[in-house]
Amino acid sequence: MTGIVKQFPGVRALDGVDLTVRAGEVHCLLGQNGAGKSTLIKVLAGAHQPDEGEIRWQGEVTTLPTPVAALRMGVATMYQELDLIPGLSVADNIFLGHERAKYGFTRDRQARKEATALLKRLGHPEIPPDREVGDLSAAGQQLVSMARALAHDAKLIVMDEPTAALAADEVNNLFRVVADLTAEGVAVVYISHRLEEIREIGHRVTVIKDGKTVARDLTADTPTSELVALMSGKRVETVYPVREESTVDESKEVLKVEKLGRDNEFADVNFTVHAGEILGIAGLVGAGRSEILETIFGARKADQGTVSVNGKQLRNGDVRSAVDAGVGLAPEERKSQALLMDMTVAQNVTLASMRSYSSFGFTDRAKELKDSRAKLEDLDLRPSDPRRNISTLSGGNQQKAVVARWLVHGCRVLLLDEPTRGVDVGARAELYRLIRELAADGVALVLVSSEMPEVLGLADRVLVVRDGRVIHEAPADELTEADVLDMVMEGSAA
Amino acid sequence: MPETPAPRANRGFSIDFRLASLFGVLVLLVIIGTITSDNFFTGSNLDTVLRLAAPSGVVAVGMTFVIIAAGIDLSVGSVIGLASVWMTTLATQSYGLVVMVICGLAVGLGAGLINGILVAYGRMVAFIATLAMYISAKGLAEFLSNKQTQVVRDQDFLAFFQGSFLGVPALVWILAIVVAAGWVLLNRTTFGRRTFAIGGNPEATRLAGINVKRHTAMVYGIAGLTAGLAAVMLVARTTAGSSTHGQFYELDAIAAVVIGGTVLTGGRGTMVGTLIGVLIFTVISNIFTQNNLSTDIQNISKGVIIVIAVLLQFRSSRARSNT
Amino acid sequence: MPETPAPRANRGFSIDFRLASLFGVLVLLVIIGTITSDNFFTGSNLDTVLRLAAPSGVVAVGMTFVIIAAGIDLSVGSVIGLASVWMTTLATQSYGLVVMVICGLAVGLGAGLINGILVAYGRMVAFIATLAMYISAKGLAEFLSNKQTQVVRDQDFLAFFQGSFLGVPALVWILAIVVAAGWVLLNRTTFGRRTFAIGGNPEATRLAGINVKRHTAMVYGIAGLTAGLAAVMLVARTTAGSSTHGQFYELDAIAAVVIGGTVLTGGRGTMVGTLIGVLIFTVISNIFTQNNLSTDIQNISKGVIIVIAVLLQFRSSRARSNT
Amino acid sequence: TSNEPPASASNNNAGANVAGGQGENAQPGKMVTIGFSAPAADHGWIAAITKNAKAQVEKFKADVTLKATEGTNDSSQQIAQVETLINQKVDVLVILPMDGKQLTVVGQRAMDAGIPVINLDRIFDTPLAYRTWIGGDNYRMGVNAGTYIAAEMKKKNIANPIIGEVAGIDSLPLTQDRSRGFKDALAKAGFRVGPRVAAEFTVETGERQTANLLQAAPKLDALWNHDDDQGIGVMAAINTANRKEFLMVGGAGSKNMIDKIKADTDVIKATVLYSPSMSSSAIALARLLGQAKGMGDLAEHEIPASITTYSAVVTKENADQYADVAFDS
Ligand SMILES: Nc1ncnc2c1ncn2[C@@H]1O[C@H](COP(=O)(O)OP(=O)(O)OP(=O)(O)O)[C@@H](O)[C@H]1O
Ligand SMILES: Nc1ncnc2c1ncn2[C@@H]1O[C@H](COP(=O)(O)OP(=O)(O)OP(=O)(O)O)[C@@H](O)[C@H]1O
Ligand SMILES: [Mg+2]
Ligand SMILES: [Mg+2]
Repeated sequence: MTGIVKQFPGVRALDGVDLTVRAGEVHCLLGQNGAGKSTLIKVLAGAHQPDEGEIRWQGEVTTLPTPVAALRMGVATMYQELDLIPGLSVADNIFLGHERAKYGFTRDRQARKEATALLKRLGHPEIPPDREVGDLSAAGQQLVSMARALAHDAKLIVMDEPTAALAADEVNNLFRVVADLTAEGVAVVYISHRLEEIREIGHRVTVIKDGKTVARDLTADTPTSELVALMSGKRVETVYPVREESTVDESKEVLKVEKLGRDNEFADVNFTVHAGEILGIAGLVGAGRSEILETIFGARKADQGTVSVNGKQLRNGDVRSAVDAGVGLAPEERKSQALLMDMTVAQNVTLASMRSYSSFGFTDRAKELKDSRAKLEDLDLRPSDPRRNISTLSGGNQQKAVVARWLVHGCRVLLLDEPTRGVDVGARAELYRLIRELAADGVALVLVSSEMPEVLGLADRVLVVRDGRVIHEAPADELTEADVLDMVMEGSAA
Repeated sequence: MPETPAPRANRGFSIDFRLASLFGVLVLLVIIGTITSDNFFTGSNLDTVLRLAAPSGVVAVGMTFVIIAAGIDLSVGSVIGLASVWMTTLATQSYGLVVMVICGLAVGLGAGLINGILVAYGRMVAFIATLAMYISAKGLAEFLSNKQTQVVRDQDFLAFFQGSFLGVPALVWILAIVVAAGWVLLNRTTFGRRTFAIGGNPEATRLAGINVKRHTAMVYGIAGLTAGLAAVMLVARTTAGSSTHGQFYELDAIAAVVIGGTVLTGGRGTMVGTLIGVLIFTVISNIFTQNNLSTDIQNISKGVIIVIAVLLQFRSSRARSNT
Repeated sequence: MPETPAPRANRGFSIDFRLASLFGVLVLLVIIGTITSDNFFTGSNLDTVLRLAAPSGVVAVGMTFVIIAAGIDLSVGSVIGLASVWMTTLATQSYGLVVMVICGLAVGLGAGLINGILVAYGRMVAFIATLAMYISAKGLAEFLSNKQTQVVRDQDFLAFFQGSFLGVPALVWILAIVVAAGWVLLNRTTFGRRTFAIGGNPEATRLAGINVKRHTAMVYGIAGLTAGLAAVMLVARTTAGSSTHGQFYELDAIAAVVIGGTVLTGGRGTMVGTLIGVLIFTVISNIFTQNNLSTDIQNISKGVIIVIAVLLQFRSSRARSNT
Repeated sequence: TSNEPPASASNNNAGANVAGGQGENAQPGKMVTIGFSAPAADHGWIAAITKNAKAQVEKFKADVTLKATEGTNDSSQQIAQVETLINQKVDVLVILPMDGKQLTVVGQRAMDAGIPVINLDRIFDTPLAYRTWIGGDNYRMGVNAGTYIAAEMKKKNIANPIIGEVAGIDSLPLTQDRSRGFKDALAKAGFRVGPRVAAEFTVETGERQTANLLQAAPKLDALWNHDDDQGIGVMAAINTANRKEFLMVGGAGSKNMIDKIKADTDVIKATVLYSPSMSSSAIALARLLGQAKGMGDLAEHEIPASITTYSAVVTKENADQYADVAFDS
């Protein structure tokens, strides 16, 4: 691909990008949030039509007017936004568009068999092929997406942040499959914000910034600092946070969770969080961490136990009571659980605190704009114009806006569920700094993340969760990544 | 909630449970009918109920496809009127049975495809595009018929469609065949699978290499075709074509489909539920008449029954998504 | 690219562009009316158009809220009938003007709240819940009125609502006030913001600590209230209450709202667009009347005009999402 | 008024019957613009009303022009249409209101503006709102149907007959009046109305409701159907159910039904007229009003204030006599 330009109204998403991929290699595409990676691969998949530029396939110039054209040519794509149909079964999703059928009649048994084979190849023979995809966890869905790409017998597979929703062991499975594919001569375009993954499987790296290629044909062992500098134009020393002085105020117990449980999800969860403390919750995908957070927040009704904030018990299953008590939640699924895509950034930011922006029911729009602009500048959200539509922001910036919502509200407890999912290195570092600052301001934080170094580097204390039970609790500096991994996998609590 | 732990078995159970409770409502109505009126549970009354249900049922089958594909078709009622008028003009009738039927089906299909093209290629909101078709088709039907009822002179036509095979009226056979064909098309073919996919997530379906626009146009074509067939059936039942045929069929069909468990936002639905939904509405009307209730009382109770039926039905699925 | 241009301005521009082109359609219609008929652009005819638009316009304001909150209300038409009947019973009329108006508004509000409660707390699909209300309210209206037209004897009532202030008919004042109030409520208050939020993403709104259920119930209450007010206006206009009042007002209102640019899936919409939508439909009818067109031709052309208006309007926004 | 059957019935408005105009009145006079407003012609009878009016204007084209607004079942819309006609300053208005009570106010407004109003059929609330009313008598239509049926039952010596009724749109006052007349007439004979359903003046609802009614009543002695338009559906349902044991009476008097009555092969034995020819008469009256003429045969100088057409009972015996007023449903 050479000189690709793609314009959206008001945005020049691609501004002359070049990308060359050779057979049998894993080509990594790096760039900040909003650099244009997803747009580029959508052009490659026939989903977007480029305004300028040329695509060559095996030496010949081609055009890709539709997704079918790309699929026929041999390009299969795993999109970043999950591109599955929640109401259809796993097998139906895998073979959508090239159904196993005879004379138009579907051959479901054959489809199920082949689906099982594909899932087995991905190390997940236990996922039933006739289960509805909407019932699977995000990780399960990611696997289906992957199986679908494999089902196409493609010569080039594009993976847009495939590991964003995966835990460590799943990532290893994926890498094994990628290695198999490249060994067969299939080329892979790989997009991820986790640089260590690129080191592990990447062969060559292309870096794009602001819709332009800024570096190509780098080797996978290019030093992190150099990559980050290329991506962001500035230096970031380390990707993950390093431990800092604790800001815990032991005297102030802010959040207290007692004997909390929900049937079939988790049971007997007890912990307290002090002012200025960051409590990390580690565990595998599916361990029930999101459920715990959502139950504390009142978004789910607890079957047992209580939650209190500053000694006052929250009403069970009532988000309002939690919000009033100063609890905020940045949920796991930004798009479906937190963002109002049709609204401006300011409107998203003030959603939870409309009462303080209204007099007699009328919104004070000037104050709304002023306050959200101030917060956005605090958080270094870019672009910081609060009147922009939030759908035009990159993922990392959207995440900041969600955090800003609770800061504007003045929350004392902030629950963060996978706050850095899909967020680029530069923005991550800023989020880490932000989380620290919040703690320093006396906010009690609970942090759920699938990335161990993140939990260990940020949290003061860590809970390890497995199968809905807390199996271990310890100060973060007494734990190593290996310990925690052992615990979550084997359940051999120390 | 993003990741509710509801294993497939459980969800399958919940769909079956809904269908079963819907079926329960139908059985309950039949029991009420039998108790309140001696003439309810007789062969000829059941014949009548089924014959009345037949055209609505056929329309509801087409509507099921449209709604599963996350669309809506408000035009079916007046397309029925248009097709019935077109197929019974003196000119058409002069060619006899076969041409009449083909004409009815073709008019329905044509109107449906126009809807589909406006929605899929013209990117019009389905509600508005089919509302426009509703108004225009009604006008055209009145224009063609000169606002008169056109009586069918072709005796073959009447003999064929008013007759019975094996003791079952022709109209009921047609209903049975259409529902069966609709079920197979929806659940056992690539076409049906893609219809679900489009309703569930059109963008993802497009990215999977499916021609979403063409498929959408075809789905509306199917709805139009069933409207055309319903017109043929109504002409047979009433021995006449008229621009007033099919009034309110769109609302009845949509209500039956939705009561039957198909979701208006698309991506999910069952053909069996639609059939039960249609039968429930027909049986309710029949019971009212059997008991000589006045229209006002009929209407009040009908609304209340719908609410109760739906609330009963959702009781099960509610527990599931309870937060 | 991330920093540079401002898509917000762009989006604003595109909404404005749609409104402008919609307004263009209205102006075009007015020009056509003026050319084809000498009596079109006269004060008394414009009065007639506006007075006719007034009740539909009021209903459409309530419908705008419901649709922005991703709901639908099919019941408004028959709620109008019910409210008109209730407020004109002899018993109610004996208490005079104020009680009559309060009664009409209260019936509308009550019916709307029942809709809202069924949808929000009973978790019924809005389409079905309001369809049930549609049927029941119609039955109740017929029952209360004994299917008779109830003439208004209260002269104060007629004098007030048929009168004019500053040369503008009372009904037009009411329309203007309701549209203005609706605009403020939608765009300048917390209530409006929350309505948009619920329509855009109910789950996210719930997780922001907003009582989505109560708010939804209130939105349907507003729609019911506007239906009640429209009933008062229709009673003033026709000097009578009747169960046939308000027929098809739900379809007209939905069509006007959607033509006006409010999205049926919720989260997006404008009050000004709704007003223009209502005016477009009223002006079309008036032009037809002025030119003595027969109903069949009227209907055929109305459908075609809707299609053209929508296609014109979307031409701009299409380029935007074109991929 | 008199009807002038064959000659005018053969013009391009086949089936429409027009009034003659006699003596001096037949001569063209001063130009008159007549405004005409009726409900939506979604039904044979009302379509015939509009058609007859147009046919009548055709007959008087030398001195009459018509501004016909056709079309709506929404009273407030019809009010607006009449207002439009008033604004257009027509000479005379002919109004068939969707609902007389609701259109009264605008009728009165027209009269106040100096435009004489011919109120066609559904009557306004006050005589102040019209110059002349001409219309049928729904109550008497029911009475005549009931009386005919009662007589037939007596003739057949049926002591406790089961008498069914297929009404039209139940929420319209005219349906109420018809049903009331029917009930009263039967009561006078000591009978009562048995199973009753209401259709919606359409063929399809006629068929549907009758099919249900026939199941609810395994045996019937008589059946009155309010409206011959829906009658096609009613007959279809009866034939499908293969029922012959009762006699049926229709309403309004469509050509179709009168032919069937004459042929005497179906259950229908009679129909009570409610003829749309009244609209031809209304146009004729409007013209005379506009030209300030009286009615030729009457001694009055003025057009009378009220004319009620008669709901004759058409049977096999007198069917030929009424063939010309029959309308195409
Ligand atoms: N359909 C669209 N309409 C308008 N703008 C768009 C559209 N899709 C993408 N953009 C804009 O194009 C730019 C590039 O987006 P893209 O999704 O390609 O970034 P990315 O590199 O994949 O970021 P991330 O790492 O967050 O996934 C962004 O500014 C984005 O807002
Ligand atoms: N790989 C999988 N395959 C099938 N089902 C799964 C899988 N992972 C999780 N689930 C189901 O999802 C449920 C909830 O898991 P969920 O992902 O919410 O937990 P979590 O600990 O919050 O994970 P995350 O790390 O994504 O936040 C589990 O109880 C399990 O039934
Ligand atoms: Mg991306
Ligand atoms: Mg989770």
